[in-house]
Amino acid sequence: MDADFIAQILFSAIKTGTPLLFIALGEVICEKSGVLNLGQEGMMLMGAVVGFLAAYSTGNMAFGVLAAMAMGCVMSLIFGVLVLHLGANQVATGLALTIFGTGLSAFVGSDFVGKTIQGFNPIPIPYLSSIPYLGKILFEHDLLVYLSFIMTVLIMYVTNKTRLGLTLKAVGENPNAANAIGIKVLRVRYLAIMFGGAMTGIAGAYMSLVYTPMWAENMTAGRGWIALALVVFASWRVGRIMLGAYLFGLASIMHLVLQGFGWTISTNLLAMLPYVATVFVMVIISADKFKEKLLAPRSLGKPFDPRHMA
Amino acid sequence: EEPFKVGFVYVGPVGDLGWSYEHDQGRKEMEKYFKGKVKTTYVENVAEGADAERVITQLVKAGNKVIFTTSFGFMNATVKAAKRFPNVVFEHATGYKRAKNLGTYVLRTYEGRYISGVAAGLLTKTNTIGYIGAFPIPEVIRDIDATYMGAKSVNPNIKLKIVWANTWYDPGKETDAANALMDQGADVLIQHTDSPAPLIAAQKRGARAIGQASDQSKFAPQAHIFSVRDHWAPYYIKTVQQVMDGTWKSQDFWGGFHDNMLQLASINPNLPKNVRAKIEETLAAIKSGKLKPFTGPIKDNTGKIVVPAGHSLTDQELARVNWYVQGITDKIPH
Amino acid sequence: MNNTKTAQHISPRLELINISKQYPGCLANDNISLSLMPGEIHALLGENGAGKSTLVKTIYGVVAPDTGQLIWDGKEIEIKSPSTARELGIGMVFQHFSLFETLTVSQNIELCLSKPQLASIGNLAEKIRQLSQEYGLNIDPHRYVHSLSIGERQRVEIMRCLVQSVKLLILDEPTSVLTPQEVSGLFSVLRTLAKEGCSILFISHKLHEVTEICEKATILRGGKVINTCSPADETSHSIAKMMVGDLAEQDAGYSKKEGTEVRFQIHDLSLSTQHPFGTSLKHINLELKAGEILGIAGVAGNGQDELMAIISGEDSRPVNAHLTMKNQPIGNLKTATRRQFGMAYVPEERLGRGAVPDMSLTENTLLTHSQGFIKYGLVQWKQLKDYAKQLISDYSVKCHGEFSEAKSLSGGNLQKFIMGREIGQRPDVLICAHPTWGVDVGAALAIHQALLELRDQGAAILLISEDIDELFLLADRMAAVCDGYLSPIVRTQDTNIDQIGQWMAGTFINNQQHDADMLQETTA
Amino acid sequence: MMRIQARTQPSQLMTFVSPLLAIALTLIFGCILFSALDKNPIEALHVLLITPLSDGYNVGEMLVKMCPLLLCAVGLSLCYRANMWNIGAEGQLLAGALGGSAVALAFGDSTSALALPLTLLAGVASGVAWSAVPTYLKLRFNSNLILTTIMFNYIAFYLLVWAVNGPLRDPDGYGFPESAMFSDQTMLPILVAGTRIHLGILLSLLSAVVAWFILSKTHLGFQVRVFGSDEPAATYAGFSSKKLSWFVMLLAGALAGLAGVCEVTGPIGQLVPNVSPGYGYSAIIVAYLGRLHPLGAIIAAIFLAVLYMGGDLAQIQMNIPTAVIGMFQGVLLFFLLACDFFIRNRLVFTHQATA
Ligand SMILES: Nc1ncnc2c1ncn2[C@@H]1O[C@H](COP(=O)(O)OP(=O)(O)OP(=O)(O)O)[C@@H](O)[C@H]1O
Ligand SMILES: Nc1ncnc2c1ncn2[C@@H]1O[C@H](COP(=O)(O)OP(=O)(O)OP(=O)(O)O)[C@@H](O)[C@H]1O
Ligand SMILES: [Mg+2]
Ligand SMILES: [Mg+2]
Repeated sequence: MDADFIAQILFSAIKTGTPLLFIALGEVICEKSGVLNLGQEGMMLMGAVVGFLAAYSTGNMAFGVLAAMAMGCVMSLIFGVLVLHLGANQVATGLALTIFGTGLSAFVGSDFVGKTIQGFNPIPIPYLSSIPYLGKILFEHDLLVYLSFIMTVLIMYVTNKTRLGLTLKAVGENPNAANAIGIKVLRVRYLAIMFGGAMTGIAGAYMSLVYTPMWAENMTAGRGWIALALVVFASWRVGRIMLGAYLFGLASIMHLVLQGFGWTISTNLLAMLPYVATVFVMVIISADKFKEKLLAPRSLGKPFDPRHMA
Repeated sequence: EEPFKVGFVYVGPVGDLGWSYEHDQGRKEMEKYFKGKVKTTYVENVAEGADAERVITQLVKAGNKVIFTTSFGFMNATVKAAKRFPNVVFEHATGYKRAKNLGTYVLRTYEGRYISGVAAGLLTKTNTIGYIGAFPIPEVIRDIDATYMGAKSVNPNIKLKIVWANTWYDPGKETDAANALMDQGADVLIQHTDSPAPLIAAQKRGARAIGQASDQSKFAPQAHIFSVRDHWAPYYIKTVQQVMDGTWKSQDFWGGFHDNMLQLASINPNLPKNVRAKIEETLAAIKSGKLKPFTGPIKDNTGKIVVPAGHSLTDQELARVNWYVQGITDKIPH
Repeated sequence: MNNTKTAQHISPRLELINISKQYPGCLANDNISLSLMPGEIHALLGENGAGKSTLVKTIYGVVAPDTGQLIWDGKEIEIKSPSTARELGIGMVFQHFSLFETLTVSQNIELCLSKPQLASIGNLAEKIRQLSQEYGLNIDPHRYVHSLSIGERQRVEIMRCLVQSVKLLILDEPTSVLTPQEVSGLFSVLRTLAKEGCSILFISHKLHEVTEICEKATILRGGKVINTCSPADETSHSIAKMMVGDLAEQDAGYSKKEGTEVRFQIHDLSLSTQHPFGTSLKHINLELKAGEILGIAGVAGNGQDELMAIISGEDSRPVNAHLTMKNQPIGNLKTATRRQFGMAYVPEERLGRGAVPDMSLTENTLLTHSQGFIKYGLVQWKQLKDYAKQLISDYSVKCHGEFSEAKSLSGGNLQKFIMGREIGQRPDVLICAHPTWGVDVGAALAIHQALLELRDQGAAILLISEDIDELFLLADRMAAVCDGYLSPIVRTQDTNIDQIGQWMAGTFINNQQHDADMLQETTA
Repeated sequence: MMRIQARTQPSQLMTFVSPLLAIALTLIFGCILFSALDKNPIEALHVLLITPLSDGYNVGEMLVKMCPLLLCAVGLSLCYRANMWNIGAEGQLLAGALGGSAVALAFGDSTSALALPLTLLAGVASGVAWSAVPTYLKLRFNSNLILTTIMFNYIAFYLLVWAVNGPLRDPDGYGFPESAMFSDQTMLPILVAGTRIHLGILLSLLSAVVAWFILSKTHLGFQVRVFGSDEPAATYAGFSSKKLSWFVMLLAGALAGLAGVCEVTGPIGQLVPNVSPGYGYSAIIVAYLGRLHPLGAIIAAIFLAVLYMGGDLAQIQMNIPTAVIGMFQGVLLFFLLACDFFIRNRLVFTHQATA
């Protein structure tokens, strides 16, 4: 295993981890505001199909990404209205969103199966990409991967350094108190949910415009769920989410890579690897109850209704 | 006059671009051929569990006289239905259980693989072919053997790297598998999974690949060498005609290039002349029956003779291939 | 802030005219009018549910009134949100604090300021330090709120109001969680503010405090203003009469009793907390005797919850021998076993812990009454229903019947029900937390009576409360907790509010002991 | 003027009306959808909802489809009642199918009377084992149950695929990933000749009744309800949260495992990779549709079974793609969740002008 080969694998791990990163970044904002959205898979599929449709019909990739973001927002709004205004159970609503999105995307996309588009091309960044190894791993990607880098830094900045971040944290910790001091809790939560939707939309677009530039039913194959696990894995910290996304990316290609070395372990058992690893890591991360209590947004998953406030 | 009704049961969505898609193409072509005399119905996304038997029964109850069940997993459900409805003709793809009113049919995909191997063996610069397997079932093993033998016939230094994706269809995973193979030096990819994702991945990295099941050239015009297209229509037309005529008999049918049930689609015009010539020569030899890939002597990769000299495997023997030919260093996983 | 006393009489700072607010099922504010002068400390009084919090939330923009006008400095205004209120110079300290534990003091304060305010302040932390000195509040801007005591938290809430120049400060029951010493600290801050011209609206159930610092008082009952008075001219008793109308004579003294044999004992127990923001218990020694009420005073968050948990068995980590009941070690027994052994327990939060909000009173009876109503694992619903009916009538619980959901009851009635349920187990030992917290006078009286009766029947009762007055009223012996330590136990007759108040602030803690404990905690 | 107002008490009536209202709204949505697809909406809804119940054969098939849904949903209802967010019925079902098959195959052609009971037992035990692990991880390591159970679904699937490709593969099956057919001794008895109505269906109905009995008549059930509705109260009352968590999770695992083994020993008759077309996930919808009430789950399971069968029939008779059915289910759930709003709130009509 030479250094180039390792660089190549890390490069692939970043590509594989990028859709997870997008979703998890959106979801972490959503969860920081106290809302658990399990509908990622459905939103992602809708993002993928709409992104593809838009890019296919206009020939404009950027338009495809925007359309996917918009679609993600719309899907998350359905979720938002049910959960925030109608006080529906967040877990059940999220699941419904996934079921709905899976069906709807298949329906909408049925005429576009087998159509092709060019897809985003990699754009090596001048100078940076010529750094030995590191350049190859980090700076020979396509625009959306760079966007994910930027979003990570941006979100890290916003959550840790700005008043917006404080507000978000306040709403997620104690919505009643936040409401009492005049923070518009529902507005913050709507925005957080929609941001999450938009990010998941991009993740969908990444699948259908970059990763495999085509539309196929159910093409996200469970990535939305993994991304949700990732947020817990990272204990709601943005930097860790990025690291985690690439680790998960690595885990999910590792069984394919290992086969190439002539491993004789059953491929089915190897295919369990990412899932077993997820469980394993989650156990380690959350074993410290004390810490988890400090880190998890305290009102996560609990409904808030200003009308019912005493 | 009432049209003659024919039912199809698909395992995937008709939009999978691969297996179910080509069956559906065959259905459409057949329906067109009979110009209104035949009416077809299909059910897609039928799970290979308890549902299959019900769906088949419902098709029978809806008046279908011939029913094609197009995935291996429908075998026992089809057998049961055939027992219950002796007056309906059943045709099950890729299976091995037959009855008076139940026939089976399968493609000689290994013929296509052999040609793929030849083309890949000539085109590779790294002498490494990457092969994406779906599940280690006989059909897939057989095709890997054929690929290797084809490649070896033109390139003695050839190496075959195999990665099992554990899926018939998952574009993301197929992309990962393609990338893993290219990371390990493969520059020509062959796949036994259904999506065009590996072709796209190959094109992105300047490698080459062969399209699977349907004509996938448009997904990656530069990388695409050719597609081995499944072409079910001739069989569907023939079978339905026979049933209508009352001449149908249960049999185990193997269709290949000779029967026009496999086609080389969209051979890349930019291939070197000699490669193209070799491809066409091999195709002709297979079509005419002069070249039968599984002709002895063949040793498996433990060194045991599995096909004695002078013998060509019969269809029954082909159905049971569960060894790698000598030269493939991997073990068959499970 | 530079209003002078003489300017006061010119125009009111705030006038409320006919404010009404309807909640589903109750009219919380009914045509309330009120006016407030600059520099005036004005009390808002009334029994529970009278509508005080609703009214001040209206002023602060949290609740929108259905009808009525607000006049601020002579102009009619509409306060749509707390930020509007803050811009006008209205600050509020909530009954239930509105602080965020995972943020620091200065972050908490920052959240309440608008961008221009923040910009005009410049360095917020510096400003907090400066004000902190000016008013003697003693707040470190960089500490996390979860590491602060309740008293400190309240100072943070006040600081929130001070960083913007405040013209009206609203305090909703600010003293219920403070030690007497802290209360007097608060009062001096309020007096300073008032002198600077700030108006203060002060809600409290402690009438002696009202007579101490308020110039005027408005009394609400059932959402209506029923009286205004000037507290200096009244006694606590006469105000109380205005509040509740016909007041059953609230006796200042019940007879005190001496306990007999020791029923329950805690023996040198130290235990680290399981909660990130909890308090560890240190060297607790306690003897509870049959036929007495032992009162434990203390400000919330000083280890009461942890103490309750180990006594009730919710936390069964202690070594067996540290806890004994009727001379049997019980430290490792679970709650259910202890209950069978004769212990009953009334928790602090009645709804959500003492009773399941969404379940009927019948079902809530079963919560702690499993013996007798379970046969072969099956619930004897019929007997249970009859028993619940009995409880409701015995303790005159106002409700629609035994099928009413717990959450449909008012706080006081639910508390009566829970007390009845626990007393109904004929316990040998009853542990009781804040039995009359937020309960109005009539209900409180009934609850007191029930407790004394149980004591006279020979039960041992442990009473944990933040309300010193109540403890002095009921307890035969007393102690205080602070920072996880328990003070010595003394007979009520032999002590006074001052001493207990000092103990609540921790004066009994031996410094050497404390340092040793801290060392142990950090190394553990 | 219409205004939304919170109710002082949740409405009992709406608890029952809400699912009906949701179904009605979904039907209206369906009409619009099918019209937009150029299909006759009345005919489509007829095929979708009525035809599956139109004759004996269809009713039998509907029951076959209902069985695994109901078994899983009953267990999930209990879990959700206790606030245990178990999304793992799918994996537990697969584990049950796998474990049961292993025993059934081990019996081979034996005519032992123990064959079937032991096979069923093995299925149940495997389901229990599969839910025990995430439960343990939650209780011991505090890991997120939703996510671990989802991961265990995937792991169970690959384990099953591994088994049918390896140790349990039919040696005479040409290497295809399927087990041999089970012998008649290990197959569930058919209750009505000429149909596929098997003993498992009876067991599923029984399980719902038993679960209802436990929940409403026993102390254990009471504890589960308290625990789910108000955990601090359960702690206060001294109910062991661990014990209750184990109880609901293992029961759910057992029922899902039973569902799995009933599928392989009932309508399928062998172990195949696709034992379940996602029953474990659909059961979540069933549980909610049934108001997390075991008896409600029966009606909900029937409804969903009808909808699934209707989906296939709609393809056969009207050429409507399957994707539409998925959408239909999602919309149904949305409407249901939305209608629940009116359990806690109501519309009031006011004549008062706005201030
Ligand atoms: N959000 C709400 N929805 C419905 N009713 C409410 C709400 N908030 C308060 N109420 C009711 O309005 C009435 C007045 O409540 P409020 O909190 O103003 O009383 P209070 O005088 O502050 O009482 P306390 O002394 O207990 O704090 C009570 O009956 C209360 O139950
Ligand atoms: N959030 C709420 N929503 C609807 N009704 C409420 C709400 N809070 C309280 N109520 C109703 O308002 C009434 C008064 O409740 P509250 O708890 O304020 O009583 P209270 O006047 O304080 O009596 P007590 O002194 O017994 O505590 C109760 O009957 C209760 O049902
Ligand atoms: Mg009250
Ligand atoms: Mg109040």
